[in-house]
Amino acid sequence: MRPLLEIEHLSVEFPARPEPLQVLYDISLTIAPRENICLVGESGSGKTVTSKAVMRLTDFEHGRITGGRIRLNGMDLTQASPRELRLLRGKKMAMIFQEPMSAFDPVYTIGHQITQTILTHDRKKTRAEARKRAIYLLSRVGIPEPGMRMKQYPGELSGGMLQRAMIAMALSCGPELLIADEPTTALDVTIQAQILGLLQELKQEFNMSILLITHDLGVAAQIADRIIVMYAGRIVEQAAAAELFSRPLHPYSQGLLQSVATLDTEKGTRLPSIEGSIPALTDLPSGCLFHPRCPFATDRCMQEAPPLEHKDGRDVACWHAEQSASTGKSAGQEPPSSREVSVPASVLSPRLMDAPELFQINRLSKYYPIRGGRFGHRSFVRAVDDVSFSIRQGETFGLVGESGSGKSTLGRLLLQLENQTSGEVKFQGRELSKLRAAELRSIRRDFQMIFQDPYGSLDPRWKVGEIIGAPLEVHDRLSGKEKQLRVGELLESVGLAASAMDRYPHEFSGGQRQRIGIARAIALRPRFILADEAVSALDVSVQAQIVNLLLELQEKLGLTYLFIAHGLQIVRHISDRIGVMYLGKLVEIAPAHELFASPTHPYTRALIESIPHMTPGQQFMANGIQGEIPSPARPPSGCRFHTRCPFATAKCRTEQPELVPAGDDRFVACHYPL
Amino acid sequence: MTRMIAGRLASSLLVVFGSAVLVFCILYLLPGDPTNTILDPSTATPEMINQLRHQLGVDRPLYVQLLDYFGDLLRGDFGRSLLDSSPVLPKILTSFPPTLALTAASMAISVIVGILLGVLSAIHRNGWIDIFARLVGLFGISMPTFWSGILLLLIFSVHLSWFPAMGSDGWKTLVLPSITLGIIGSGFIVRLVRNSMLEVMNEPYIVTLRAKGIVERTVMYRHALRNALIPAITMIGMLVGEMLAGTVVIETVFSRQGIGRILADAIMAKDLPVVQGVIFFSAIIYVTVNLLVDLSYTLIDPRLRRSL
Amino acid sequence: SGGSGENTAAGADQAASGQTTAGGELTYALATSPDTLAPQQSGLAVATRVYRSIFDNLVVKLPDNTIKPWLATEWSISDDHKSYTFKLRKGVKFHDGTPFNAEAVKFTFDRILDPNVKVGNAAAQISPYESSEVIDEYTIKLNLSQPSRAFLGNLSQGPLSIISPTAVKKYGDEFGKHPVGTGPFKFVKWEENSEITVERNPEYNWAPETVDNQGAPYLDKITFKIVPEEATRIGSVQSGQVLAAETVPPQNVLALKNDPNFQILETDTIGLPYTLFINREHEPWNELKARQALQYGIDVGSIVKTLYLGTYNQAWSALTPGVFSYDESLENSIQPDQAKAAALLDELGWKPGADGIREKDGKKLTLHYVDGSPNREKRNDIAVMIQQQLKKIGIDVQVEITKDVATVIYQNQDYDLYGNSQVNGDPNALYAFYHTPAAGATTLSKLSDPQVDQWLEQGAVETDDAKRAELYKKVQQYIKDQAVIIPIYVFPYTVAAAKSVQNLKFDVLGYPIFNDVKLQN
Amino acid sequence: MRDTAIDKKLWRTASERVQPLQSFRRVNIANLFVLAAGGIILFMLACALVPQWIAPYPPTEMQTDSILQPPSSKHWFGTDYFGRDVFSLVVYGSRDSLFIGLMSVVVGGLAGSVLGSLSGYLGGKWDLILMRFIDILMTIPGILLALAIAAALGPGLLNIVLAVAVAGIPNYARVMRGQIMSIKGRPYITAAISIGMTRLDVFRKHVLPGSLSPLLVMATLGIGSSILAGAGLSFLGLGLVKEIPDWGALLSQGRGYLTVAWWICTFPGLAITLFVLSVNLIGDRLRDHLDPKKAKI
Ligand SMILES: Nc1ncnc2c1ncn2[C@@H]1O[C@H](COP(=O)(O)OP(=O)(O)OP(=O)(O)O)[C@@H](O)[C@H]1O
Ligand SMILES: Nc1ncnc2c1ncn2[C@@H]1O[C@H](COP(=O)(O)OP(=O)(O)OP(=O)(O)O)[C@@H](O)[C@H]1O
Ligand SMILES: [Mg+2]
Ligand SMILES: [Mg+2]
Repeated sequence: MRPLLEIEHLSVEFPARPEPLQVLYDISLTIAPRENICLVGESGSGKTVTSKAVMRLTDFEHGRITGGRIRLNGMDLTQASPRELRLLRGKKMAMIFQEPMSAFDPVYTIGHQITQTILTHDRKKTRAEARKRAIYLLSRVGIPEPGMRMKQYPGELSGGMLQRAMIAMALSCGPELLIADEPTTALDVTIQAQILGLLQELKQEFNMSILLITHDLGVAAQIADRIIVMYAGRIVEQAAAAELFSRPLHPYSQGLLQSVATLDTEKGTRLPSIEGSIPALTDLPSGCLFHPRCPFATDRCMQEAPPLEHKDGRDVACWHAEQSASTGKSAGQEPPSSREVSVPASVLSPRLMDAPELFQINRLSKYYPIRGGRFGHRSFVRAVDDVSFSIRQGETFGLVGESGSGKSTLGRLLLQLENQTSGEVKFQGRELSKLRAAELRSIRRDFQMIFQDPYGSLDPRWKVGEIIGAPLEVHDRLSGKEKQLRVGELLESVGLAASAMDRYPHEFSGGQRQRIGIARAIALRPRFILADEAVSALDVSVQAQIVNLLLELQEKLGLTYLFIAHGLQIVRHISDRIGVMYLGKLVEIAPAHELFASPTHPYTRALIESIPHMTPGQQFMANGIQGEIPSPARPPSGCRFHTRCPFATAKCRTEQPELVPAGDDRFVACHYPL
Repeated sequence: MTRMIAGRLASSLLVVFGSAVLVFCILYLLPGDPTNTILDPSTATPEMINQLRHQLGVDRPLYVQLLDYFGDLLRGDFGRSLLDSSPVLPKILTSFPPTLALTAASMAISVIVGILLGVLSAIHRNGWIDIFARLVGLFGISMPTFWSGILLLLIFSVHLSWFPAMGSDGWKTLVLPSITLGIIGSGFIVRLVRNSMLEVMNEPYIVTLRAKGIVERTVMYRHALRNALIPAITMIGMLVGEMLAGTVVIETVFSRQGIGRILADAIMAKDLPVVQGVIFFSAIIYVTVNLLVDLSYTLIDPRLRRSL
Repeated sequence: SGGSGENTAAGADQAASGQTTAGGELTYALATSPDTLAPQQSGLAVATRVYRSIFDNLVVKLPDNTIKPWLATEWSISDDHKSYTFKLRKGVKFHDGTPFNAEAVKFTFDRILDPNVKVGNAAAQISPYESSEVIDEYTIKLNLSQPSRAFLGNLSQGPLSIISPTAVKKYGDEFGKHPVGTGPFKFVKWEENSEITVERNPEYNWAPETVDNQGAPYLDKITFKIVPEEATRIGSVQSGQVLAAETVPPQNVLALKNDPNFQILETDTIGLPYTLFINREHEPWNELKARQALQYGIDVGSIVKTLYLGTYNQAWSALTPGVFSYDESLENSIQPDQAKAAALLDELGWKPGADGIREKDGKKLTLHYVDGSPNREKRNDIAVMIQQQLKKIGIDVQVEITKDVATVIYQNQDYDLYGNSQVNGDPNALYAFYHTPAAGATTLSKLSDPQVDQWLEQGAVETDDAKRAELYKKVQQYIKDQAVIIPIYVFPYTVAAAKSVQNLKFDVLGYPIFNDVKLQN
Repeated sequence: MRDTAIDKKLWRTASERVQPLQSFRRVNIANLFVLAAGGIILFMLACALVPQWIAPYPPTEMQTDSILQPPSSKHWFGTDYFGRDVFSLVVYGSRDSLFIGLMSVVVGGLAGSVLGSLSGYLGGKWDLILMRFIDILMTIPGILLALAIAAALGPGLLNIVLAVAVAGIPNYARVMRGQIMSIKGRPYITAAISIGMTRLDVFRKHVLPGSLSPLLVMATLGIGSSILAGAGLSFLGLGLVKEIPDWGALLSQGRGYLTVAWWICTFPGLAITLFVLSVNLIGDRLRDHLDPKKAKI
């Protein structure tokens, strides 16, 4: 069968100083009709550029195709005129993007933007016909009341809704190739599951090929027929999905696969991770680009770049492919034994059960007033609504829930970075909101925070040494040599060189920055650390490094964590107990493995079922929950989950369930626990 | 919507009154007094001066004058000029139309030229058009208006006789002054539109539009420009203030009737009621324009419509 | 010497050759805006230029300083010179229909004394007027508190022109915006800062001797445009937007004179020239030698030549040429002489210091030179030049340009040198500047000499013209000898006009007269 | 919404530290302009600091026998109506002009940023009150405010500076407030609070330094508008009157001679325009450089 898309030896560069930046190097791949291809790789590996190059969208960013061919149905796109390209875009090949919110022009209605595409490519259609088709498409992608949505503006729809609309728009001219660049990365797991399911369905119906870009191997496993692994602008491996998952040949692919916390990794065990981070394109290593991070690297790897070799229907670019695959040893590094302090999870839990409570939260609420309420009534976003629980000394308490459920707010309340509307937060028996400003400042040494955004959380104008030294200065009045010494120790304890203190944050990679943030958090030897999405922004390989570091520090320093994340596997991996939040309420609390093994709240179960499984070949079944999280400004009556709960009854609609004990160290707020 | 407008109006009123008080205070501190303009200093005796001061009521303490002024204002009385005893309101009302015409014409020039050059400049970024447009923008904000005004006047009026050198009747008299004033505004707008166009052109939705195969012209003018205009519109609100102020110089250069000159003369002669009246009026204009600007956002930017 | 009295337009003799018709509109650009058109209230020359054509006076003054009838047909003066009886012209009507009569005259003059009415220069000009008696409808007697030779002449001046009593009652304080007189032109409208329009008074037939056209003016309309910016004003004549523009800057006079399409009309104003008054109460200027050093150290000729490019005449006396009793002998009586100036200062013990500035007892020789803003007639530039000239003889001139002359000069008297001028038709003008001031008051010259006082007092009442002239010449001589002032220039009123404007004349004081003006097609 | 997308963008900037650019030829032209601007500014600064090294004649020397001379090899910019050398005047005049420009920016910028900082950082009631005050200042257009103040204070270098400075306050205050508010929301500020820093320290050590760069840009651009405002005051007769006139005064005094001696006011006009233009060019470049969106965070 003739391939739909053929890319041969494609190279792309962007103009830069002092010399052009070569972003893609000798990329070759083909996509057959109705085939699903996934491009995976860490951030900056060139996935997006590849997809943009296919549509020649790189032209608009002054990117230049310096070599190679791109053929769509045999037509050479590298030679096509701008007009020819324009007629192909949207018609034969369509694209959907990561951030649906910003992918729609905010000032035109959804309807306008969809019909615009149709009318551009099908001049014979009248406006009314285009409208009809748009409405059909919207209803087809599962948007309720499509007629009404047509008239709405992008800002008025939720993210999940917009991504559906985006898909409808991409499908409006019946493309043969759909390129989806991280279409679910910005979405909640629940919504991600829905969107992936939708794509599967549509692919059948529209008879198209999909080029899906993702950094989530789980997603790739669900969707892909074939997977292409990219590293620093090159393809390093290409194989059928099942083969790649069962027997990755390239050490990088192996590392990637093992870095992912799956549902079977154990708390307390270290996640294998790839050392270091992806190199900057301006400063590429010699030879095989992966060699500085590769456990198999030899002299040859350092000097000679391995070609992409075709073997048994799969491609790999590694001098030691056979060998690494057969030894079973992988790039995923076992942590050095000197740091090996891990204790099996089963040993930990009982001890933690009787541990003293560090934080006690009683009927805590936080309402944000919203302006412009109707008729002068003040209305509120109930970000946290009457929540009670406690965190025990030495444990890791995980907090999960969909976006907007109030996790971050709850975290900020614990740290008194925000004043509660009502209720109390007791730290070691002291009610924090009653403390005077100076007392609060001095007690802050006991609870610290690690942030999601590794870039925003460090003042770009401060040297790393100053950043980490600041808490020491504030509380211990350290300065000069003493401080420097301590900062050096701290840097080393998070795996950085002490010399890093004289550099500025921007000189570090995301993972390294997160380590700096951690060093700052532990500088005062606090009892408690809030980690709000501390690893969400990081690449998988780096995620694993940071998770390992956190676990190690917990052991060494006896830390207590509140770990907020939307990646459920990670939370499960790191937490002792997990709380599940929904619309400002805690709906379930349970020990981590029990929660996953037997969720009692329907919401918890839905969340877990939404997680894509790392088992390729198996067609994805969208059996998560339907619909989206309602607005916290107008939460549903009764049980807040009743609108999306398959088991909801009349009672659920009227009566609000309390969080009550449900067995061994478990709590649930449901009238009909599973 | 009405609630929001009412709220804005109320706070605007407060601001207008505030500015009136502020100006009153500043002028109160001015040395000398209006009698200097009325009496010939070489012949006036101190008694004459004192008597006149008393007649004018400028010998009373600040707060009395202030309260008096606002008391009258509430009754719709803007007072009378200290210099020629004519009521202030008609004075302002007759001088306002030419000033408004000048301001409006200058704004129109600023906006049209500014947006045109700004867009071209952004689209042809770093090309010759861009360099040209940016230089025009820079020159616009770098030239003293009285200088550029006189230059224009000498060239287009004295030498070429295309447009009248002065006066304020007929559209022809508007041409040179509004170009002089408009150049500044367009200078600001070029820069702003260019920047926000460049910013918008990097937005993901522009990529989406291209990926849909939309004609580049539509992408630029229907989408990028419309979004880029939103910040430019705020600028327009601010510019109205600048333009109103600019009329002081321009009206003098081109001998146009208008509040700018009235104000300048009144400030120097310490003719408080007139200064007050003019400031009051221009503050109202400024506030109104900015209110309109805010409302017009919602025409362009539906995101704000819901907040109304 | 400077042109005096009536100057007719240069184009007058072309009247015969061109096709001239009655009617038409004269557009006339003014340099500043009048403050008010009420004669009694205004203090600005520019207002006078406009309201002169709206109002008439009882009498008119000819260039030879004789007084002739206008609204008054004849008059007699009592023996004690304290009352004047005027016979008034009959059949004269104000523009609003009010008949002109003795009541109107009484109303006009009494109003100036009314403490509830703010008045400008009129107050000074009417003094020593005390009261008036209406003898019959067309006869009025004016009573003075003391004799005054200037009084009759002053009655010809703008501020004392006759206003309509009904209109004043109707408009009250706003009369200045709705002026009603008996003059050749009727007020039409005034657009603030833009233009003032007057139109022909068709009934006018009581013109004074100074104009040829005894009937209604030829022009239908005059529009005075207010164009303060010099370049614009001249530009608007050059571009044909207006037919005439006043106050032409010297640098443009030459160019326009050479332009076949335009004419320059000029007349020297009379009264006190632009004069720098030396504050003789401040050390060291209380010493004659110091003042003389200024007299010799300031090269007035060079200043006038440089700044006015030969378009202004240098002033030599406390009076301008053309004023009765002007002393021509003073012309060229002083020549700049830096060496002499230096010697005079040396004599006083002011020796040059290290920086070239003279010192005495550790004090620097400074001179505080105050001038008003804006730079009217380039007066600020004069300050700048004098600063440089006096630096050469070791005087440090500190120039202060201020908007608020009234406070600095008249209230605080904080100046060593300050310039002023006055348009006036009578030498009695000297009185206000050089006579010992009344208690509590002050003059710019700060002169207080019984001899001068006596001359001035006598001059004010002396009826014999020859004797009177002698008195004022003595005063002028004294002022020069005592170096009381530095006279600088005589201000010529200049008008640039298109060649088509004909018969534009000026009265004694230099105000334009429009009765005879015709436009050539 | 997950904000991972934003983080991705931040991510990107780190690896994109290499500035993308389009064409070398054109960029060189832009650079040339900036270079020229820098040269002009340096030259004019030199004029202000050591005019006696540059000007061929003393600025006050009046050669009354050669007034209104057109530009020649003897008098590059001609002579004025006093017979002064226009080039020397322009050289010497730079001192007061630049002083007005710089000082009023310093004074206005300082006052404005204090107001803006207080308003932005304290928030709440303070913000409301201060912003109302700023709003009031805003409704009175700058030059009018300057006019009133200049008229009130009378002539004098410092008074002019003050008048121009006050007129600039609202702009600085608004920019500063906006900047402070945006920085206040950054995670590293939360981080600073959570390690127990005092409010004042957070402000001093994090918020303020982070807010300065846009202020710097604005100040650069402000120098230009201040010089223009000073010139405007001269035109309206409220400017500086000194033995050695500043550019604004030169321009304003010479404008009556444009038809007969164009050089008298053309050269000071060009000097103002060129200087303001250069300052703006540099300011723009500075903005591009410091723009948080383009910066290397
Ligand atoms: N317009 C551009 N100009 C210059 N460099 C670019 C441009 N677009 C992308 N790059 C560079 O190309 C490289 C690959 O970028 P790309 O966006 O394809 O990565 P990616 O694999 O999609 O990463 P992510 O997971 O973060 O989306 C990056 O180093 C990036 O800095
Ligand atoms: N400062 C605030 N003012 C008003 N509303 C707020 C504020 N902070 C949070 N909210 C609202 O409170 C709700 C809970 O927000 P929160 O950030 O705690 O959610 P989250 O569970 O952390 O979500 P995410 O996973 O997206 O981080 C949201 O609806 C949010 O819009
Ligand atoms: Mg990408
Ligand atoms: Mg959150």
